[in-house]
Amino acid sequence: MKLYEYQGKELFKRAGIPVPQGILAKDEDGARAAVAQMGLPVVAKAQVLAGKRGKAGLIRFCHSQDEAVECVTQWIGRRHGGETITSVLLEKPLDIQKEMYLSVTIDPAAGMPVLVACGEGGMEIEEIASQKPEAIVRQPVNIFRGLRPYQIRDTVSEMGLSGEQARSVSQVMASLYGLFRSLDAELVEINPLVLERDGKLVAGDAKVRIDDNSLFRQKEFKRGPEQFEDELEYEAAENGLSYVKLDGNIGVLCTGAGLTMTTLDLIHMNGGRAANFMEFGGATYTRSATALRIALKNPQVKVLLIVTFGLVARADVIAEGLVKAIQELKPELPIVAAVRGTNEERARELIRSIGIPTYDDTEEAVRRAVELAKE
Amino acid sequence: MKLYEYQGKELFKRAGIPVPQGILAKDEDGARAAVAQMGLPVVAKAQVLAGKRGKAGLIRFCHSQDEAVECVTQWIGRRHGGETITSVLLEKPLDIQKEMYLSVTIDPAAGMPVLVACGEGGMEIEEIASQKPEAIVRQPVNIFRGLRPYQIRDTVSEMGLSGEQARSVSQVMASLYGLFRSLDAELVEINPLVLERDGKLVAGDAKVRIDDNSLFRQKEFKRGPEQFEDELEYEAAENGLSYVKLDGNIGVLCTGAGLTMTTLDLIHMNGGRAANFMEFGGATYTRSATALRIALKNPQVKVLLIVTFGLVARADVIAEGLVKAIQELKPELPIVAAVRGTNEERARELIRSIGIPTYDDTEEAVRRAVELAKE
Amino acid sequence: MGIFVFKDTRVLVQGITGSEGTFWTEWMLKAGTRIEAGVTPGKAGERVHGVPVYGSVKKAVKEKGCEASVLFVPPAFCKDAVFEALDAGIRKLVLLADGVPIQDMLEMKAFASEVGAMIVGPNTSGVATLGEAMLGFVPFWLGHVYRPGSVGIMTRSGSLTNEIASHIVKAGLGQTTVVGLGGDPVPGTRFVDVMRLFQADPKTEAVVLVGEPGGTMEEEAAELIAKGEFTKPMVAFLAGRTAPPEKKMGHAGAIISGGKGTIQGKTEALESVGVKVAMKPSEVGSMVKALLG
Amino acid sequence: MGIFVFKDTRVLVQGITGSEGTFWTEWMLKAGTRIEAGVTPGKAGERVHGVPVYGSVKKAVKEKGCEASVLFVPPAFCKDAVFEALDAGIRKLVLLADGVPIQDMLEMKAFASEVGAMIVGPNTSGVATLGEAMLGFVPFWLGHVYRPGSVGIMTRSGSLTNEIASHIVKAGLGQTTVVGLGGDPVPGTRFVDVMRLFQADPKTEAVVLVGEPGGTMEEEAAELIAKGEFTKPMVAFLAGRTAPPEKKMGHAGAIISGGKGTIQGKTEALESVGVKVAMKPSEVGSMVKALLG
Repeated sequence: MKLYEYQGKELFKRAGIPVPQGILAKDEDGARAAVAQMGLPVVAKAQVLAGKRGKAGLIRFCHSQDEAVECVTQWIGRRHGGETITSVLLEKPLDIQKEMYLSVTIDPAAGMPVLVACGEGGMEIEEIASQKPEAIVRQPVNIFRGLRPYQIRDTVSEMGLSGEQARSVSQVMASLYGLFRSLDAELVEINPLVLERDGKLVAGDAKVRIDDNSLFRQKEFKRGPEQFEDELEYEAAENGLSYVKLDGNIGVLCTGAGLTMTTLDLIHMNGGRAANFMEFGGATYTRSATALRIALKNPQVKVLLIVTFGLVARADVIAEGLVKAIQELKPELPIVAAVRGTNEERARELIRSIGIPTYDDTEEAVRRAVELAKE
Repeated sequence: MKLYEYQGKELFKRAGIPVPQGILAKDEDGARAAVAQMGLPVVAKAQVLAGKRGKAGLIRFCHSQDEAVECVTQWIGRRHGGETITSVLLEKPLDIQKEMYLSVTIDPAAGMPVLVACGEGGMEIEEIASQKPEAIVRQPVNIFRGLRPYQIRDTVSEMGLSGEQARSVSQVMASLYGLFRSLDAELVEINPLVLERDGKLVAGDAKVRIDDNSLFRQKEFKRGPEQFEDELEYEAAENGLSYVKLDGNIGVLCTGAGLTMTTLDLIHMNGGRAANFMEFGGATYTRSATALRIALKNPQVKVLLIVTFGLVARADVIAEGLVKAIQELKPELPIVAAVRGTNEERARELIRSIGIPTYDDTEEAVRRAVELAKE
Repeated sequence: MGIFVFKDTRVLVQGITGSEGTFWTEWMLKAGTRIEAGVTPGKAGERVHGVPVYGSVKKAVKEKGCEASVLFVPPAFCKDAVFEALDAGIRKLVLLADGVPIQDMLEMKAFASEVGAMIVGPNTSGVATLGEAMLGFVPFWLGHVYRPGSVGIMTRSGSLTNEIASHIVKAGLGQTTVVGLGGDPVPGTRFVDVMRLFQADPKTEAVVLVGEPGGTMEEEAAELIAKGEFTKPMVAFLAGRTAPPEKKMGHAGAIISGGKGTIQGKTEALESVGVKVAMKPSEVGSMVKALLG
Repeated sequence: MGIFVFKDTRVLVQGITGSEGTFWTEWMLKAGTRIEAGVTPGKAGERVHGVPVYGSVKKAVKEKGCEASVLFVPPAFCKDAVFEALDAGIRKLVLLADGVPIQDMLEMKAFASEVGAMIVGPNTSGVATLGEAMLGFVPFWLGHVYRPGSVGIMTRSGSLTNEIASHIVKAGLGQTTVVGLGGDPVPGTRFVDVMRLFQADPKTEAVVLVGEPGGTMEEEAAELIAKGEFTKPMVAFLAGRTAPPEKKMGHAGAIISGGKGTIQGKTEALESVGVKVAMKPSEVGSMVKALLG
């Protein structure tokens, strides 16, 4: 799960990484109080999990209290990238001498944590990465030995830093790696890491992403609906299902991410448009029933396409769950199914028994669903 | 450096390892206050670094306040194994159901930390080790991966524990290993680890030994004179010298532990008796001078024997330091020297210039020193 | 033959007394797997479908000489179980759990690479060498999906693999070994690792790669072919051509992946080294058949 | 020949710009050592006795292909320096510092054994292959103490080694390589490691072991001979016959050492496998000479 900038900065502060003075405002009163406390000018930054906030005009330099209040009152409630803005961070502006980039993330190919740094940093780090790749320093880390002083020294020196700057960036690196490990993070990123004119180093932004699989032990963090682009996605996730809303009209229920994506590809190749991505494990009755219920909540859905090829779950068990759910929910739309795997004969019988056509072949089922969606 | 039992137990407590209720008493008032607070009976335990305290009668079960006061007042100031007792730990007695043994130390041959455990424990652990070695469980630990849950599980199971006992011993093991690492310890030992009749687990004793080489970063601990059997040993250690007082009359000054021990062996083979073990690096003037001064502080010394075979230090540099020190201290006893190594000719000249005979051969010098000591 | 697990491989089942472990042990035995022992702490002495249960991996290895382990262990305990197996000398592991913390996986990979072990998974359906042995839950009993043959399959998907496998059988062919790498971002074993094994297996005449968007495993596979280290005919099927672009891990993700990861890029990389890329699952069978002449 | 370091071994000096590093670099060069580079963070570009200084080991290895490193680094920084060297691919290290925290040493040993590297030291005078190279501060320039010959020396002592070596020269012999294992309780390299190298070196005809009380290294040496893995003539000198018994690490120390560690026990162990044990340093030379016939 992603954390908001203000949450990330709170964690940075705890870890000894300097952050700008800032106050989170949730309404007009909060904005006025913040400005009263910090003085002017302030920078208003909408708290959103999606990127491109700057380009969307959600970061603004405010010279007056009214301007700050305006940002807070106008932004809160607005939608950005599928989420609703609920808070604005008001911060003292930084006196920027230089911007750098620093992150710790995972290199999936190496299977190792990696420290990524750049002495130039700022908004266009991806551009630097593609146009001036030698400016980006990557330091892979052995997870048992941790990020060692010599690695920090090498990185800082490759960033072109020396003296006091090198020392303070080194400290931030060590703290950032410590955070990465202790938070079970997939990413901790400071972009930009700002060197102020008076020589102080400050984290200008904070991007922290916690590994969802570690939430059972990272008890500080709770995944809420704001982590999802859509209420249905959240509801699905809460039920252990993976759901993404798309803009078509064929509701899709599949087992396995690969088969789901393939089904979506086949719909597309046949000229249809899927209404969702939905992967359900299918191990239990409840799951397939819940998956069905969520898929049907999307009013765009004209046809329902069920494609499974049982692995852990037996086809007949999945079929029983689906049949039960269909009998209960009584959806008033055509359903097409290709349910294969262990005991697929009985599965087929069960599904046919409630009047739903079944196919042996995924591609045939998809073609039929696309036809029905066009009717 | 070794820690006192009460210090070790303080560290245990901090790490979540249960210890008996106890109060440290340094005088009669302290003893009375402790008993008043804890009630009776109490166990009085003299705080000493050396072992065999039980056999020396320095642990006593006290049924009355007067008995406790008696222990404290009579023990404090007494000598035990070269140290003066300065405090007594008064503890609530334990209701012992079973005694076990637990420690984390270093296996020098493997170069790894090792968890050592025994389900039988108690005072006679070394006896168990030699007579019933299969009762001792050794669990080597990879220092990067740490002591893992499966290793704890295996150890506890080999100790013959299960259920609640297994669970609580497991917790103590994990904490003890954590202490070992965080303290830069050479040893953390609980002997006995007491299982009380009500099922509670308590550390009956605490032996902690911190690696002297780590004291620069283990700032909580300071080596004091109580760590040494003799004031001179302490003074020597404070000056970076290794000194052990012995009971002979030949004062010895050597470079290197191996050459020093060999010199002592040769003295013994020739029928003499050394007054001390003294190893001085000899890299600087001051060191050889300090070494000389400390060696002469022992009134038993009748002859001084200097044996060096320069390595880092040049023989002439060592000689210069010695000559200076001898001229300054003007010792009124015979001195014999075998100073070899780089620039040994000049070294020999220097030493002879103040009337001290020098030898090329260690064994010859030793023979001469023994002769002189017998005169 | 085939790769990774054979009929004479002495197999350990970690977590054998759990409901999943017990259920699948029966199926694995039916597949011919030589399961010598199971491990569940505190359950030493029990038996599951005749397989003796030990309290620790060390004891199971000592008494039964197990070489490979398949783990039916909940995600939170996988790291400990894998460490225990590696420490006891097991060098082939199949980690089935879905939901393993990614940093735990990094530690497992580091330990495995120190000792030269191979971890397949996590979040996988496992490995099956048809007619010899199965570790996990590959439905080898579906005769129209899996049967012994000459095609190796390596895959990032579960159900989709069944779909693809069924088309291989439909084409009159069968499989040597099916290796599910699992759906997690840091799999213990990558396409290239499996390709090196398939290359060395005389019975595997062609390999089918089943890929997905994200990561760089397909690109690495292409590089291995470009370097001449893998020379057998290969057909790839890549799911997710129309999937919305992956949610990235900040800028760092983009920097690390170097812009790799799209299906388009993967297709180009694979085709540039002669791999045939199928557009539909149903094409895979006939494409392999054509390559095998 | 000899062992560990040779005239063509490309050597790195870590901490070369410090006073000790600078001083001994000159002597090491005089011994014939092929010092290719030095490292001191922040001092890249300097030169010490003509040796170029780099800011990191990685760069020095990349540019100069260094294979061995000798470290003039203060105890508190040894772990980092050794890790850096190991990470950069250096596989032979001589750690001179006296006062290295013992748990740091455990970590260094663990890393070294992972990658198959050899750390000699800490708290050692180093290694010298007479006539070829010297890493540390073995006084090779004392002609009546050290000269090229056929006797390998491995030792736990410093000054005493000079004493012993001088008697070898007095007997008309010389040395191949002198290896100081160092005086710390957990040395990076043990007698048995050095014996395996001496066994393989055709030029080493006999080996002198210089031991001390405590630890089990001498007993391990005897075991290696008993197993037939070391077959050359050996003379041992053990210092500390009259030393007071070692201060033990609580009961645990006694349990771990299993009662080993006394000079009496070591003498018995060595003599039982045919090692000649000298009672005085002056006997060593003639005993070796007698063994070489």
